[in-house]
Amino acid sequence: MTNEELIAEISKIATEAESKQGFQYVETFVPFAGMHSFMTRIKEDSKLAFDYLICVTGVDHADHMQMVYHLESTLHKHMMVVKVKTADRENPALDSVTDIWPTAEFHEREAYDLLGIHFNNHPDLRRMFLDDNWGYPLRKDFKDDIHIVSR
Amino acid sequence: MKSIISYITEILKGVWTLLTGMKVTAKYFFTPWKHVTQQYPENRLTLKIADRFRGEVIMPHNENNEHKCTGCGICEINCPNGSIEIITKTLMTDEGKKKRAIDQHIYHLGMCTFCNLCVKACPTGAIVMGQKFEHAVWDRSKLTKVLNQPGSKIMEGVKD
Amino acid sequence: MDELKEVMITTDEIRTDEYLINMGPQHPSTHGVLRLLVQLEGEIVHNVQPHIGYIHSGIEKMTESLSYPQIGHLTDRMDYLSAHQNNEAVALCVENALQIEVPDRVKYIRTIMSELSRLASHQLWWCVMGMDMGALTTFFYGLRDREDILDIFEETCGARLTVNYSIPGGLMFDIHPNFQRDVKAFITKFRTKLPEYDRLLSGNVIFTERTKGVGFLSKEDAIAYGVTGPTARASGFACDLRKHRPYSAYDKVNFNEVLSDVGDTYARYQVRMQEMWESMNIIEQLIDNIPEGDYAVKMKGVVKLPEGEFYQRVETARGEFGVFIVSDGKKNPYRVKFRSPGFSNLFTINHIAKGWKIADLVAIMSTFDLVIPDIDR
Amino acid sequence: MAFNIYDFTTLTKSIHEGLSSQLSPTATLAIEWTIVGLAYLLFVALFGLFLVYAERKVCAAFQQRMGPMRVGPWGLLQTIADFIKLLMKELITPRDADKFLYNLAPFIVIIVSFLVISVIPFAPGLSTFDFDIGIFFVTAVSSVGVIGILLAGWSSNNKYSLIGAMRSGAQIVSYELSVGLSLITMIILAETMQISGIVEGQREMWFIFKGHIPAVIAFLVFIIAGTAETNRGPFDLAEAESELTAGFHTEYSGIKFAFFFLAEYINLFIVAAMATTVFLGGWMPLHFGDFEGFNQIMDLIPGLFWFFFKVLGVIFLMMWFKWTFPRLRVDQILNLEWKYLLPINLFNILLMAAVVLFGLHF
Repeated sequence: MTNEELIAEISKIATEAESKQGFQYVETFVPFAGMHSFMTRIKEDSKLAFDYLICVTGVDHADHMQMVYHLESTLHKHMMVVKVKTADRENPALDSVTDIWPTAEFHEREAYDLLGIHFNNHPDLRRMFLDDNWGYPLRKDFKDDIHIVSR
Repeated sequence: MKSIISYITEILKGVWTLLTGMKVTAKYFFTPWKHVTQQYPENRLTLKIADRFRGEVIMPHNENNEHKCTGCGICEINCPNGSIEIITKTLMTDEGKKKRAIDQHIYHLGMCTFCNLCVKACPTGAIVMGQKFEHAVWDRSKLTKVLNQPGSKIMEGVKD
Repeated sequence: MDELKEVMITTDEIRTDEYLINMGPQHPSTHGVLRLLVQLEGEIVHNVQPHIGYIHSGIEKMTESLSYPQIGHLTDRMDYLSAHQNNEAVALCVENALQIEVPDRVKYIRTIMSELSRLASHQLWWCVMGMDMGALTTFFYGLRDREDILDIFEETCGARLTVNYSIPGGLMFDIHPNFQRDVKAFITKFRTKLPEYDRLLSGNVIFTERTKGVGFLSKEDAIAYGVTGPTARASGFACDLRKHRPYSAYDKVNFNEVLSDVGDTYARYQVRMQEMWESMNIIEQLIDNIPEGDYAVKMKGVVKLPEGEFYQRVETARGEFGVFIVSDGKKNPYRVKFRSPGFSNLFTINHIAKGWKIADLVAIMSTFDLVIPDIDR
Repeated sequence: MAFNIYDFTTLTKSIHEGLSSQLSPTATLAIEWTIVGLAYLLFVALFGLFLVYAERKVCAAFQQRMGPMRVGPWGLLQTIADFIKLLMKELITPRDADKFLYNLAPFIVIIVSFLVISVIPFAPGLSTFDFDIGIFFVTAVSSVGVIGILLAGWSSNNKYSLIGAMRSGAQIVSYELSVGLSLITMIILAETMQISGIVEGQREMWFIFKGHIPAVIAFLVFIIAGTAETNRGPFDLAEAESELTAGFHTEYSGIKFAFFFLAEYINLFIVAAMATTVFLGGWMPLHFGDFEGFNQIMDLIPGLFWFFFKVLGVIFLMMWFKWTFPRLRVDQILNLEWKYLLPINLFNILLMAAVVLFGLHF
């Protein structure tokens, strides 16, 4: 499926999502409220069938947090990127997609650990690398004068 | 009866695979002179180090104690972990112009990751990678080195 | 497969108390500082919880204050056995973002180097696999052959492990004049040594008994858990990016994607052994045909990526490695995420090892071919 | 006092007569006991050190390495240096360990090994005990060693140790059976359980040749089961370093660890010595039926050399196993015993009985 067809197909099953052709892949922006049902639909739709979650990345933009999901369909071999913005930057929260792709459990734990993004309905949301009383180091306003020396 | 035959063939096959493995190790046991061990400090003289091996950053000087470093500081910018510090001084040329020159090219070997980016970036080719690899010292401060030799000058005709 | 599953011992009749064991952070078979919290009943594993972060080095945070060429040399230190592939991923991502087309020579050399490091990585994996199973001799035979590859690396890249050879825009150096001769000599030699590996370990009845029918991973689970690399291909998940999304010179070579649909420990073992043969095929196809040309494109002194988000996937020895760069147009990236294969692979351990014995847990772990800095990053 | 390298009976007899002519019988006995005890201690210590060195060199050769090369010429003093290091190391006792049992365990293991050595005939006249139930004594006493290992694992208060000890218990108790049965096979042929009698019966021909097929099967079973008994080679589940770090001796350090280490090598020697005595003719030289000249040349080599030559050969075979094969899993090790070795052994006893009954042996 070409990227144009993919965009058309996505808009068919989800009207709330806005898709555009990004630099490499189709990029779809989804409002955080409907993200879980959107993700379920794109996985279960037989034409899209995004069954393989490659990578989950949290990005700290100055006024909000953004989660970026790289998805691939092992059947049709097409890829897309789903982006979800959180409403709040200080206490961001999103729905967990662990029940759709089990691998998300650990990628989300990592995002929670490093960026402090809370995932609703996550089965085991604990810190992964760091102590409980550490800050969230990948946030742009994270300060650590002892461990981080910058020139 | 069939099961007994399969039982016995199973055993014999298993033993055969074990014997094949033992043959491999035996081959090496009875050719002990083909060992791969290198006895390191003894073989130092015959040790071959590749020409490109990145052991440390050095600044070659010619016989007149001259180097090619202009003190431009590009290596310092390119170093990912701050192992290089450039201290410059201002010299007066014969025509009475002010000219920047290297005072001390400080190199922290202990922080270096040997990525070769400084050598690649150097516009005059003043620093290169040396092949020395025995850097163990008892005192960490000895790992901080000054690359330009005392009293050295810049070579004629090297400009930044 | 169902018949084999019946071998799994169920102890519903005899129950003892469960107890917890910490395998690691210092344990011979976790291959680094990984801690597995294992819940056991007698010898049978009931639950495995991996605890990671003992050597988390914050590379993703560090990259935010480094320039793009400097990021590459940090990726050497993540999955140190696939150092070249990691370098290549960063280089490809930056080149892709800048829309730079590198010369064919660079592509060929990168492919050869990737395959050489895949061979070296699989050799080390074989050593350690044997050692985990108790056959200590394999360790030395594998290291002996790996030494040749490391010597080739040393000659051309200037380093044996942390090569930093692929940089954005091309290569650090041109290949050494002896490179082609040495690689060909190595391939000829290793083609005679690899059957020896099979005779010593793969065929051994003790080894096959211990691995066949142990630790199943189905294709569906492999996809759902995001398992990649040889581990997933042993379950029938065709995920070889060299084949499906070719980069560098992989579209110019002819090779098979090694697949198995059994999904047990022995299949994972065999897939890696076969991949060594395929890697040698790829190298042989390329080594004589390296085109003439420049070994690097002239890049600006300060590399600035356009604003945007860039993702690059490559196939390392352990699976799919991804680099995700968010750029805001400055010389430092805004955010870099490394999708490491080991991270996703590790967390299936609970799913796979449940119900098997401790000895099987060790065998399953070693077929995952974990490199801990790759997981911790 | 004539010293005969072929027969030590004169030597021992002259010592005994010399002592009893000077001292009372009790004192004689006490002094003789001391001499014998010291001789065994010295032998075990030196031979243990030698075996450790040999194992290192042998495994190095299998692995294309050189082995220890630094301490002394060709690393000859390496094991001695290691032993001194072990002597000087701190003895650590875990806080919650059962102190008494924890300290007792290494002694049980090493004492058992000493007890078994006492019945082994090294050369004519060089053996301490010669019961009429010698073989029975060996199998009985050697199975006590497992108690030491179980105690070590239990009392260390470490889960790894406990798993190791339990594995070792299951393993050794099962393999006792095969060791015993394969020896019984040979007893049928030897028609005696007295060890000196068994050796004497092999003057013309070693039992492994005399009993041909059943004897060879019994020998192979004995070597496999013996390797398992010593917790070595492919059967080192109790230690299983990649699974249990060090198994039952995880918590032991210094000289207590050295006891376990030494006991392992003495057990290796015991298994090899038993195989030599029962199957390979003990200290008897190699004889081939009617080749008089050949037999006479063989007779020139002293019995002590023959004994150690054969023992080292068997030990090499066991080292070869260890450095080639991967380790078995715990259920497979029991499968091997109960599904393969035991039936083969029982069948083999019948075969041997038939062979002896119908006089089919050589």
